[in-house]
Amino acid sequence: MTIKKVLIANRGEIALRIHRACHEMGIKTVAVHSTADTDAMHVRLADEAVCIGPPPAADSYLNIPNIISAAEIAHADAIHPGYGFLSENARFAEIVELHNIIWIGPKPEHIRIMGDKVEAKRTAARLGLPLVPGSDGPVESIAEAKAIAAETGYPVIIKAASGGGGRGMKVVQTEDQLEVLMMQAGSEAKAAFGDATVYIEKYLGNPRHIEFQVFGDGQGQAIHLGERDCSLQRRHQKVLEEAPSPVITPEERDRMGGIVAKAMSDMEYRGAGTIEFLYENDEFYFIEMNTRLQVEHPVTEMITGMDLVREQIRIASGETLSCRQDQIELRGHAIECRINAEDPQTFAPSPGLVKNFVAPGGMHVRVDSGLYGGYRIPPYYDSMIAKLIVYGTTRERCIMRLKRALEEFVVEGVKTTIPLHQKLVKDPEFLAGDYTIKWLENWLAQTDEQG
Amino acid sequence: MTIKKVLIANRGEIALRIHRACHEMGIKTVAVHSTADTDAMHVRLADEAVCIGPPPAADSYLNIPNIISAAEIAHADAIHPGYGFLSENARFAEIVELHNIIWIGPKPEHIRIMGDKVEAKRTAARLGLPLVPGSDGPVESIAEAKAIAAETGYPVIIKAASGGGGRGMKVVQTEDQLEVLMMQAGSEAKAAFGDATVYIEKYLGNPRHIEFQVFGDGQGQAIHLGERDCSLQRRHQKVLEEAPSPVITPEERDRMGGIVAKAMSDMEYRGAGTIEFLYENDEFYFIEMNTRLQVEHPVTEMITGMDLVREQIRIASGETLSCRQDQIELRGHAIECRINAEDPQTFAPSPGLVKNFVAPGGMHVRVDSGLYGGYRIPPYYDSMIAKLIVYGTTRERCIMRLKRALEEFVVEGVKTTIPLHQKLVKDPEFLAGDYTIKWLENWLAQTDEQG
Amino acid sequence: MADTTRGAEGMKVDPGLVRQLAELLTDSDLSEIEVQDGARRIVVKRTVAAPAAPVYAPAPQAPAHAPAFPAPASAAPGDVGANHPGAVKSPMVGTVYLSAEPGAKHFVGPGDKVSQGDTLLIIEAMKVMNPITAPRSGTVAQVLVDNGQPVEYDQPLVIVE
Amino acid sequence: MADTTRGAEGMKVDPGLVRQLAELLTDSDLSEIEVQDGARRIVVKRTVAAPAAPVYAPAPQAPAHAPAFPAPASAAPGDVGANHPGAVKSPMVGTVYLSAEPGAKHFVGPGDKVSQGDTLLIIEAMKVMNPITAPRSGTVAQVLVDNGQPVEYDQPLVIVE
Repeated sequence: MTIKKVLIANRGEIALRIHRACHEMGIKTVAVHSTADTDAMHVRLADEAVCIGPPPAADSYLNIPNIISAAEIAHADAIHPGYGFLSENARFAEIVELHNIIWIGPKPEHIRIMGDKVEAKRTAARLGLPLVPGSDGPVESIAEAKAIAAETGYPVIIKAASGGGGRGMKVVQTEDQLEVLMMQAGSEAKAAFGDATVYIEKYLGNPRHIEFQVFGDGQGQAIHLGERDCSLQRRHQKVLEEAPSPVITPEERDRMGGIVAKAMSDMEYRGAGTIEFLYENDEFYFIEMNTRLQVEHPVTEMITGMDLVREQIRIASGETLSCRQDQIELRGHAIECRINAEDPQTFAPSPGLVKNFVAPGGMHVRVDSGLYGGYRIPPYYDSMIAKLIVYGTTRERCIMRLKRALEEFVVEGVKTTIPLHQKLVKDPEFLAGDYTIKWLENWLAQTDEQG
Repeated sequence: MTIKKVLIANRGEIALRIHRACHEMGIKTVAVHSTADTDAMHVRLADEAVCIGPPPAADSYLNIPNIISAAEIAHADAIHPGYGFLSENARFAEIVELHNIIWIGPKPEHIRIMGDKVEAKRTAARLGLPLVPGSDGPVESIAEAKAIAAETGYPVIIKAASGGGGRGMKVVQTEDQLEVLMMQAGSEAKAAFGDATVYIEKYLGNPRHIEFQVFGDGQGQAIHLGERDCSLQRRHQKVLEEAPSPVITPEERDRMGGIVAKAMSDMEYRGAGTIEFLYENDEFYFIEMNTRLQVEHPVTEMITGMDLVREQIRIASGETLSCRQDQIELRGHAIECRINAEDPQTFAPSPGLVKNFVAPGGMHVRVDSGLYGGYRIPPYYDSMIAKLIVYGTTRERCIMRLKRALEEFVVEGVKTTIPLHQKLVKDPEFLAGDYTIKWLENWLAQTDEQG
Repeated sequence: MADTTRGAEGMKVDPGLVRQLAELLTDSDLSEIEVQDGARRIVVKRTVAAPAAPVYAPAPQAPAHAPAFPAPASAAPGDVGANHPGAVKSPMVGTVYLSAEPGAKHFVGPGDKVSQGDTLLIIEAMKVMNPITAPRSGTVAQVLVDNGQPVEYDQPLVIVE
Repeated sequence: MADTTRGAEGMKVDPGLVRQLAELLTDSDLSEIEVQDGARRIVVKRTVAAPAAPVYAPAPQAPAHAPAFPAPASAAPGDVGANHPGAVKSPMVGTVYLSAEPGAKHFVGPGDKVSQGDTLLIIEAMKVMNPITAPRSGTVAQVLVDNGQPVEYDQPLVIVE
């Protein structure tokens, strides 16, 4: 079924990204927006615009009845949810489909499965994805704990079954610590959650975050587009992403990529998805699957040449994947910097009037942003205001280009994290690709002390 | 010899283009500028800036002593001339080299040869490039004229040897017109230039402008990077360029590319050059060679992935070409739109204050421009203010992307040719790739009548 | 502030008043205020800078917004009624019905007196009929929407004065 | 503050009031304030730079311009002297010599009387020594450049008053 008009159920740069893909396919766009986003660039560029609520997202971008009504009165035949907001809301996906509107996303049941941590792990295991090894359930005795720990290898971590927030968690380095720490964990768990039950997992002390981009046609054909390294995070928020990862060899990529593609094929997954792993000592450990487009999808676009939003729309309209696995060739290197309207030291949000906006240009420099001089960044939403994506034939050349692009980038009127990125891309460990998910926070702490 | 600091002897987008390549190579930049360009983006971004004269180009951008002095006091070890201004001034190239500064350009003698029309054709012929066939000199008798015309085939054109500006020029369609028209041409030439001498050439009624990008290392290694189709011209100014040409087959490209690369190899040409041809009925006819970077070089960069300015600097510093001919793979399609600060109907220049500048972004969209909101376009120089370069995997997808990029492009405060491009990319003949060097002016005349 | 008589001692200007005017100027987004009282006169001006207010405007050839709603111009949001203090605005996206069923009498029309809570019209959203009621008692000055017309959030529907 | 009578002796203006208005102008982001009291009138104006003047500013982290010229700040173009009516500016790019040969007496120094056509200094460009001469007769108020210093086009060299 041909899609002629897409309602974009999102805002900011991703709404603009989707609008662009639609127009490049000759598809009309309907922007839905809160009263705070009337002046947003994608609202101005869309063929139609419908105001769906007041500034709070709960009343606008999460307001399912208003979004569905907007699609109906605008006669949109498909809805693209972007990322965040309703993109991983299985119920919304179902409602969209119930209204005979094409859902540009995975099958609702897959969204639901992957949104449930326990169910997701169970499914991943069934599909052959490597999990963090451990007890797979409550551990009753010290003897059992020792047996499990011996099998997974030390260090291990003891976690409260009812737990969260680090309470009841103990890292065990050697077998002789196990008994004491397990008893402590049990007591803490009892005190904190009223339940002494604990389980054991292999402890990953300093892993990287590696994720694979996958696509399925919903009927058993599936491909992977290589990995992204998203280890550079602050408070679980990705800051800078790159593809390929500096530490994954072509053989590892092919092997793991083959496993995830087969899993998606077996699952009959539809559309774009991301399978996230922790990676330590050359091993992958599944953490979760995101059943949507990711913020960092452009780095994959840069090294594959494939337009992922176009591919999503293609698949949603019932077409096949645009290429087979053996037609995908990864070329060069790409890095994305997320530019936030935040104080680069304190990370305090800095909404307000953008007095001047000069985006870097030139060869292999891409900016995805809805900003323009005179735009007022509303205080109600995410602080990410731009993505700077740079490509180079090698990682080194990519970084050199990124440096010069960051030198050119001007956002006047609000504070941004551009200075953070300018500093980051000069760090010797970053240059060497030598970082894990803990690296950035340590680096920030050190930089703070020095600064 | 390693280049550490480059003086950029130019202004506008190309100065910024060179600055970017330098910084991506870790090379410092020195901007030289007139008093009218103090606020230019490349002047602000360069590591150093030297004012070299008042607004008129003759006193600043063409002021050789001041440019050389600036290089000396700033200790620049190389000069990049960009295009226009001094880029094809052999004397300047010599002066630069005499001052022990690296000239990022071809050998001065090659600039000189190719700058002299007669010498250029003689050299091209010697190097095996196809010329427009004809009398190769004065035609004395009707009999001789008939013999030549019979050999080249009709139509032919009779031109005054001392002529110019169309006077004394006669197009001859068939042999029976030849005698009368040759006598007319002779009389007109005599009356206009005091010299009745005429010569005969094959007449190309409706050719395309096809040019090949070449690179040589100055020592006999040379490559070509395919062709660009620059047929869309207004008053001999290119308006929109694409690569590859919609009408050149891979076989033709390989054959002609091989000929030009061999010519450059035989000549021991150094650096970047462009060999321009007229193309009609599947035949190429050499017109001239530009011994410099071209405005439209980015379309070649997009389909080859090669950074041409980087390659120029590399070669100037004495390195070899970065790849062999068999490593060059042309992929996809690229189009460049030249955006001028001109009335899109009358083409009257429109300098002045840029109140707002919103460049299009997103996947495979490149903007080379020194504009920013608040910049004042000076009235003294060329009206080109931006180049929009778009890449797509196919020509059709490239054009779709170009359309959406043109929709997004905002330049407030001055008139620009963006509306012209927006109209052009919707024209069925353009979409079919069905145009020649005469097409755009006819199209503009028709559009004017309709409009 | 010093409000003194004109006399030999100099100009009598009340800087407090000037400041008050200046604040008013800025708040109200004006560019000039001039006040005069007899021979006394105060003028405050402000250059409304382009980037201070959003100056963005799409290129003239950018695709014109095809209106999502083929509605009379008078009902376009931001148009007449949007800032009217008596405007009742749409709390949702949907389709307007002015009467309880096709062909029936409209709930209200211009000139009608309404009491707080009276139904003014219905908005259908996702097959649900949502009555939109008068937020206060008064007189219907204008109905800004047509029967069957789609409306967006915050769009003025009826003016009750 | 000076609180004098109006009379034959001159204008009576209260500079304190002007200052107050000027501060108010800046604080309140205005461009003009005019106050009048009878025949007395004060107008304070400010050019609001934003879009009229280039508002571009590189990001704070953009590379600071390493000055091309390791010269005393006073000699930087656009600095002191640039707008001085008596400034003699460099007609070329080159290196300044203040005396005819190393160690010799400077052509001119502050306080010297010069006649039109007298050599003020020499600029070397491309091995050629170019004498820069006084455009008019007068007194040298200041020499803005040092011996051996590189200069760019239009850079003020000497002030002749």
